[in-house]
Amino acid sequence: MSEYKVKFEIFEGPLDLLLHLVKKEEVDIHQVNLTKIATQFIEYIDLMRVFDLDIAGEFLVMASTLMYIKSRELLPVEQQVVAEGEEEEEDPRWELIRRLVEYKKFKDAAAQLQERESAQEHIYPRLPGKPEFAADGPVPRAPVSVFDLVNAVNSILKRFTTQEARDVYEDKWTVGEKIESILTLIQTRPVLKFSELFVTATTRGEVIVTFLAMLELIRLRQMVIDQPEPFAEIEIRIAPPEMLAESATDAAAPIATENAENISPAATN
Amino acid sequence: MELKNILEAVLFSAQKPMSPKELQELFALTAEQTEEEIARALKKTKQEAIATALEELAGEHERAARSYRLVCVAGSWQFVSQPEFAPWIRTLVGQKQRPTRLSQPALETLAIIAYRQPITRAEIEQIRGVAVDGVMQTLLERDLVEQSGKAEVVGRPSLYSTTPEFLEYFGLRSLEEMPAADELRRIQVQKPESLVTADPGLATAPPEALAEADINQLTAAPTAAVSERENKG
Amino acid sequence: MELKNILEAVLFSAQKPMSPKELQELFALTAEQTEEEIARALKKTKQEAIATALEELAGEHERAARSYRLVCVAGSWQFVSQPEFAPWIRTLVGQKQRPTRLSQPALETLAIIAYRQPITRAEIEQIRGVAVDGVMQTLLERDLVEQSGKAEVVGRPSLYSTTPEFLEYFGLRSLEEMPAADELRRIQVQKPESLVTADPGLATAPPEALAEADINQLTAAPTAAVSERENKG
Repeated sequence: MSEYKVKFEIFEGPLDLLLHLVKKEEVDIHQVNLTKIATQFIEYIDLMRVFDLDIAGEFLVMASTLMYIKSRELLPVEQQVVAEGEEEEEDPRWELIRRLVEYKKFKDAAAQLQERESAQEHIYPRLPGKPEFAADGPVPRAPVSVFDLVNAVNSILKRFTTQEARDVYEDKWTVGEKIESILTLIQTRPVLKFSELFVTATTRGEVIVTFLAMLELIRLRQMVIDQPEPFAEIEIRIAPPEMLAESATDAAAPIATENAENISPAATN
Repeated sequence: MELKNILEAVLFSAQKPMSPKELQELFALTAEQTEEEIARALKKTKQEAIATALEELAGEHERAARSYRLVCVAGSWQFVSQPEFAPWIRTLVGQKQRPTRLSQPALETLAIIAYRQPITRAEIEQIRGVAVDGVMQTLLERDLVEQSGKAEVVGRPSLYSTTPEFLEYFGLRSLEEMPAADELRRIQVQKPESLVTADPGLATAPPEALAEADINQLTAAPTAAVSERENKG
Repeated sequence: MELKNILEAVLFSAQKPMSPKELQELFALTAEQTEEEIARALKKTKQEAIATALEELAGEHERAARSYRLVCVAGSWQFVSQPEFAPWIRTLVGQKQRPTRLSQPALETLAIIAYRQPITRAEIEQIRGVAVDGVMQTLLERDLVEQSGKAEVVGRPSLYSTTPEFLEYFGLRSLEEMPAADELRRIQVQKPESLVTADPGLATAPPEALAEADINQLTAAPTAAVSERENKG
């Protein structure tokens, strides 16, 4: 029984156990005496029973295959029953050996993966510190988010809190008109401060309409917004030529599909 | 393996310049943490030996004439790229300042966390009506939100809050500066009986901070925001 | 200044691995943001030219035999340290946040998927001879494999393939780089002409008969097996 001590390692399945037994025989898989291996395999299963271990179904299926091979080989060839039309029947030995060879290759491949896995633990990618640049050249401008925008328009709206907010007189302005006037303004002055757009506004309504006009122009990629630096006042400028070219393609999108994603295409400039 | 090679490997992996003294300490610390002979042999390397090896190494890199050099600034050593490559590196650094823009679901989730923090994942999902696993992962990875504790309810789920990076990302000085969103604060979150953390639907920000803007302005179409305002008025 | 030098400088400064495509975009972007002639000249550099230059560059670094190398993992390039310097770098940057190692069954299953992808669960179980449910769960959760489609057979079972994360985890440049790939790829297993029936108990045939049922015939493409034999003869 002493040799069984080593056998109680965990096998990953019946093929794994079979490979282990073949290896112990120190012969090539193709030359192995399957009858002998079958006997050892079944002994192992019996031993597992003795020790009351759970035997997975796969082990039992394999055991019966092996029993079949064993019984077949014990019979002289002429006594083996070959049912009609079964001459071409797969030799069970061949099938089993084919599977063993294939499994062994993958087991070897797994071992190589494992080597790579542990080798990787010793390899560190270079993570450089961020290079710093002197003030020469343009510093990337901070893109502006929808939070910034809403926040900015809020602070402008506060100017009107003293007036009657729920005023009844109708708005003199439409979004379309404001778009026109912003476009005119930005033709003469390529960079505008955000607050400059609203200096002439006299009512909350006008501030809101101006704001919507600005959003629309950004969506149409006629203008971009950004900040010279974090916390600085937002600036508005004419969109660079390549963005104007793109605008033709998606200008037809209805405003209702607008979302925060599209509000700051200025981000990368 | 020479001292020089090890110094090179360390400085190549270091994120900041290192002085011979810091390198000496690194050798001593490594010697304690490993069984490896070479590491133990270097335990008491002298600062002078390190300095000499660094000079030699810098000479080697000078002669190799690659796109980077080993230089000593204010007594600390580091690898730096050659100035003529600045245009590309500047673009590289600039690009990285801001990773890809946040998706709409991420923005919405972030807005919910910002206004309702601290909040559990289940509560977020209840407001958004969908699972937020992927989105939360993104927000956590980008350091825009963080785990800030455990809710005192069954299962002790994690609570999430925004981070200082969140403020930085949106250019906000503080959470108070966020555009007010009455709607968002008002949404009732239904919790299972046993899971009551606080008054359901209670906002974290004081009511006086709630001004004009609302959730529509954050996420929906501007025209919708206006019509909403008009309806209210 | 050659393309090679610029690529080196960029990868030297990059915070993450970069693919030829990303590098191409960086060149295009830099060209737009600068007046410098060289940068503008590189505006439309082809990905192929970048890939070639990177290979050359990696060769140069290999030959220089320094403490770091330029490597390509999952199609992206980065500088990495040589493994023998791990003790000091570990002290420097702290223990790597690497997930637990994979179990033996997980590795075997992964190997089968890697070489035979896309593959169904049933085919994997056929090769391993055991059920793989739990193991597949682990591999999917760790993003090492993914569902890549449905097999065009009865029941339309899912097909599984490896992910880019698989390549990253094992430091592989591509699937082609896996060891003995050609032998393990999906190939028809050829049965020898006739299985010689020999002494009872003997699996296949005596050694002289084995020449015919060579292992090559079991696993490699038939033509390959033949030429191999001819070479030997």
